[in-house]
Amino acid sequence: MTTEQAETAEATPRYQELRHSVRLLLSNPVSAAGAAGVLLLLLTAALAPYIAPYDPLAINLQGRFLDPSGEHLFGTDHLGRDVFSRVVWGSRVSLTVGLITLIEASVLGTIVGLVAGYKGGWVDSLVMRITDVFLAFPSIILALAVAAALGRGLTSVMMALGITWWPLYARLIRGQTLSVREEQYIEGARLSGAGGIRIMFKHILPNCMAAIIVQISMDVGFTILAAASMGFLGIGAQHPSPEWGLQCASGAKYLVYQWWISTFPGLAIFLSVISFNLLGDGLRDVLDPRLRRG
Amino acid sequence: MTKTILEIRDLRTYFYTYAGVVKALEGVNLRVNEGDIFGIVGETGCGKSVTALSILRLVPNPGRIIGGEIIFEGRDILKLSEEEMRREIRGKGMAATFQDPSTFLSPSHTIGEHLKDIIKANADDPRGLKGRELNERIISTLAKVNLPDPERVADQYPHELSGGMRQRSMIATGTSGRPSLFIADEATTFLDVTIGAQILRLFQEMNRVDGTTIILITHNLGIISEICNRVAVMYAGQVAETCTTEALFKKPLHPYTVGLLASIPLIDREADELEEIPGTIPNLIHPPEGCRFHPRCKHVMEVCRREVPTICEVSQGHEVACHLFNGEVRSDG
Amino acid sequence: MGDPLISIRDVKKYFPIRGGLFQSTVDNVHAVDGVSFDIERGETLGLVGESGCGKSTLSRCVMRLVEPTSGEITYNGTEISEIPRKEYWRRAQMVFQDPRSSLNPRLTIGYSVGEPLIVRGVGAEEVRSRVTEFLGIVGMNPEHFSRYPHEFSGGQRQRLLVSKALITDPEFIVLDEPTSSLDVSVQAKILNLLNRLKAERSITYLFVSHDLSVIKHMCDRVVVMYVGKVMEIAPKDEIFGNTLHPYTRLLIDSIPNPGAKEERTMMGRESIELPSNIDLPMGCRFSPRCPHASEECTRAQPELVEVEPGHFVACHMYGK
Amino acid sequence: MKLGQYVTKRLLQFVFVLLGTSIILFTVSHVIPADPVRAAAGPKATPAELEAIRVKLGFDKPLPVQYVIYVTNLLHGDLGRSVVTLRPVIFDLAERLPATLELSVFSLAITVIFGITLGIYSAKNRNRLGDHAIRFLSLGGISMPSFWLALLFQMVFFLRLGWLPGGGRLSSGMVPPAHLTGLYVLDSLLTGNLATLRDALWHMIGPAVAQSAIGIASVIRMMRAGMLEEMTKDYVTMFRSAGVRERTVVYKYVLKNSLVPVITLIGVMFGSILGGSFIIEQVFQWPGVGSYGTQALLNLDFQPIMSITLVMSFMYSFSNLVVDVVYVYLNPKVSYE
Repeated sequence: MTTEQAETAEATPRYQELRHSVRLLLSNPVSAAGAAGVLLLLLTAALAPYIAPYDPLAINLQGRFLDPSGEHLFGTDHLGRDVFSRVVWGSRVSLTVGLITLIEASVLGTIVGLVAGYKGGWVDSLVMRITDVFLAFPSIILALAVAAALGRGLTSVMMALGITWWPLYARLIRGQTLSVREEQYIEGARLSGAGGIRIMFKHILPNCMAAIIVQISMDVGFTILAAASMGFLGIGAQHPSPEWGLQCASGAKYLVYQWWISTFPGLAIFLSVISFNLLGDGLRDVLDPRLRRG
Repeated sequence: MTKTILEIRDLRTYFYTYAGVVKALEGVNLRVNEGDIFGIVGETGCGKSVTALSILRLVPNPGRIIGGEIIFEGRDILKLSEEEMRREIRGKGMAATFQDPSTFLSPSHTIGEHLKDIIKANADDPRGLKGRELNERIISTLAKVNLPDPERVADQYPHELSGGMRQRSMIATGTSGRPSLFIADEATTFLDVTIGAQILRLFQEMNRVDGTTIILITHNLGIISEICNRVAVMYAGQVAETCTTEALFKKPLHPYTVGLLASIPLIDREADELEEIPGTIPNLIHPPEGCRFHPRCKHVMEVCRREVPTICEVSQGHEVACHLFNGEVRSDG
Repeated sequence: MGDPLISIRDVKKYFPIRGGLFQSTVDNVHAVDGVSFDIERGETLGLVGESGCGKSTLSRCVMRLVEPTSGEITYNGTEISEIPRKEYWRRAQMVFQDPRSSLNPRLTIGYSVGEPLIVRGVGAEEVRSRVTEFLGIVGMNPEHFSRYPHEFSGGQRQRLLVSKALITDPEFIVLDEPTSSLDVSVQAKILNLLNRLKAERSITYLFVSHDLSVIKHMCDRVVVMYVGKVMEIAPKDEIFGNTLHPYTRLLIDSIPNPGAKEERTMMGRESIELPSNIDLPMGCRFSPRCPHASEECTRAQPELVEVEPGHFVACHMYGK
Repeated sequence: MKLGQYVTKRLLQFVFVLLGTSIILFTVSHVIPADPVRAAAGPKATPAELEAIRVKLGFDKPLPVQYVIYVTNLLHGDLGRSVVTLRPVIFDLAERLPATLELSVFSLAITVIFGITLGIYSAKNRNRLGDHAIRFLSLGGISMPSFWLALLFQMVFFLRLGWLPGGGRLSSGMVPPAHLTGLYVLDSLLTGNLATLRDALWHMIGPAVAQSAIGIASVIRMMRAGMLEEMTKDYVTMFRSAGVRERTVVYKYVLKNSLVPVITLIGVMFGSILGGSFIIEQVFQWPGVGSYGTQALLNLDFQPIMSITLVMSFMYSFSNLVVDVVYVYLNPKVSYE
């Protein structure tokens, strides 16, 4: 009775599948470029003290408004600070804000979405109505109001963005949970005698991970943009932080003659975000082609 | 001598996937006579649906027809341009209906809109056909597939119809151009037996009344026995056996056909245990050398592992691709 | 025959349809509408019908996956809602229709098959040895323990699911269309396996299917359902040899089959649909499609009556 | 459920959302700040002013009572007073709302028109040069910080090239058209003042493009992906097998089916346009609600911030209401749930 043993055509253990995904991701030059950009950003942030030639906060009033040159790659700003060093150090700020915000939002959103989707009924309705209310604010505006209430500074920005972002994750995970819940193996798990917690975390959550990873990778870019916008509006990072949005704002006054002060930090934001977006697109195609989004 | 409407010679269709080249069809030969209800039967992955799409030249990406001939009404359609194919062959010459009508109809258009464009595409004078006349054509097309209340169906969206009515509507989209060849790919698989039986009767009626030749693709041997007069059994991208339906059930030759017939529970047969065919269908990226069935065959010989069997006509109209019958021409008995 | 293993009495399951501004119940889907029959110890009982007849809902009621609206189901004489779920699911198990969606793609075979033991606190070592033992019983290799479902074909997955259902040594298994998504040659292997297991382990089966040929091959007795109601119950030979109910007749005649080329009187040309479970016909549910329908059939629902020993039918043409 | 019934239900939901919004904003303004009185009164308030605010907003009372006072004030149009302009917020908003409305509706129109047409073009010409260019630009569009794009615009088209004005709604010296709606384009059209119309439109180009870049890019991406996905659907095979022209299949069937999900995105895009107005209006000196908000943020002028948030969420919810109704109207498959 072992007639079917010989026929496992594609006997690939789990890690091989992962390796396959990674290879597939990197085989697309566009996603590979995104991955490289993200890696570069991570390295820059990690090695900032070694890369930056100057102290990003050191004021030198004699050396104000210097043109980009070999000595000052991106020139100096209105206080004589080296723009290149500030851009390098700024990567730490942006990455921190982006990642912390998304960890807050995805952990909270996942738990809420999982429970709402699995329990259904009034729990689900209540959660959905609450997310409706949060999503009734145009993007970023609620974050601005919350940050204003919390007071200026990066901590408020991270709190404010987390508060406005979790409903998106709650909805995503709820949707995933609803579809996974319909799978026969959930009924099978109930018949095994598995309880709600086991079903949610052992059976459903692993099947949502692909969606969560894709969403996070696509959202890092957005959170970096949002945090920079808040910095630009003066509600986020405060002087003399090398935060990119703040740098753009302080350079805006000198746009006519000292274009470099706000152009380079802006470019840094742009390149970081585009890298995350490319990586996110690639991950989505590899991990879950059904998750198409705007 | 009956006239041949469709002849397929050495058809090869490959799919160029990431994992490798799937040789979905590897040398398919078929001949369908005018007025036949011709069955193609086989299990998952045997290539029966790819055959249907190849005949229509609608093999989806990453698939391609890479060789062979498909001679339809005397012309090799693989040599036609896409425009000729659309204007002269599809719709008017041949048309099809598919397995799952809920995806083969556009969700946000009514059945009437579907038919309007199809009828116009196949009309000799599309501009002259409008208003009342077009409307009448739509209704009569729907009435022909025995849909009750065709006026109402024309105004309904696919999701508002039941499975049986959707399948009938889709058959209507195929028949509206009055094709001489109609391909039905698993048209009753998603339907309940009693509803499916009605659809089969509709095919018989199309065949009898309009003289439409029908190619019926199915995995269900019962359906073949019910309405087909000739049948081809496919296995792993090749035709194993072609014969009349009667011969298929009374005197199957190919070991795969024999095994398949013995493995199904039939309503008028008592059996304590069903026959099993050992092993499973092969991977078509690396198909077995020689005869593709040899790893599972009870009668496997040395030659089967090496050489692809040629087709031999064992008796009048009964062809089999198996080394057991190679060179041997049997008289009846 | 002794006491039945499971006895189903007047079970109803309605699903509310909500609508309107405040999501109030506007109507009900009468999925199962007053069904009674027994499942005898050691038999294979076939439950046959077309989509919407309620066979799946009913089998889920028996498995306590769905709570019936009313009626009672007893197991060994005890009302099943009084048996603790874990205990009940140790004795009664189920194999589902679609083996592709019945195994969690993210979990190993070892976990999926062994889960009934794991949730009952069995130690890892014992789980492992039991799972490998049962993998062997269904013809799979012990090495498959740490593999993932995507590495297996449909037929193999169904074997794995059978081994999962067996692992707590149940005496009763519901088989819900266990082969209808498999190829015919694979179906033969699974059906043979199920029959062998039944003989070896004296299990009682409730075999749910829409395919009468499979039912005939597998079952001792057959229950025919139509739109939430039982139409006919009889031993297999009676159902096929002495068909009484016109619906059963239609069902048998609809099977595409080499032996039945002649015209069938039962079927009209026009597309006829199954009635919905929402707006039900007044009298016999089959009366709109029935060629023998009389005025009485459109008025009153026929009772299920025993016309011959063990042969029950719900039709006005019989009984009294 | 009938469409009318759906609309009623959706309106009820709208009211519910507004209620929820007020609760969130109440929390933000009354619960989150360390010293809500100080927050409401502004950093430079005198002890007397602080006391007046405390009494007026009932800060000495329990939270539910405070909420009732808060809602009552809202319903009376009392949005507090700006500590910068020293005027009631409602007056400031009334003055500035038309400018924002005009710009954001214009931006939305650009988003829809360019997003959809370029998306279709891109999908139809898949993997050709035009498609690659559009994909590259749309990827840039969603990755570009809007303030940076606005600054680049200013630098290139105003400072260097002088093609576009530096900011404002009209050139200096140009007299605004007679106040009918407050929307300059509409007013100048109604009064037949073509020179003003041209000037007003000319001033809108810069901010509108900067403001709609993300939206256009998102719509392109979704439209393209949607079209390409629809093209692989089974019904396309069915139409081809019946001999229907490719053009008819694509522009009639594929297009309609792929437009359906884009409609929901348009609502979201209106939200992102409104959110972007803070930055864009600031950079282009557009005298609207957004630049008012930016000023308020800089001065932590709390009452205007809260009011703007409220007004914008109202506009956004309302636009989503419209979008949902259109969606249901266009998509027969929705069961109005």
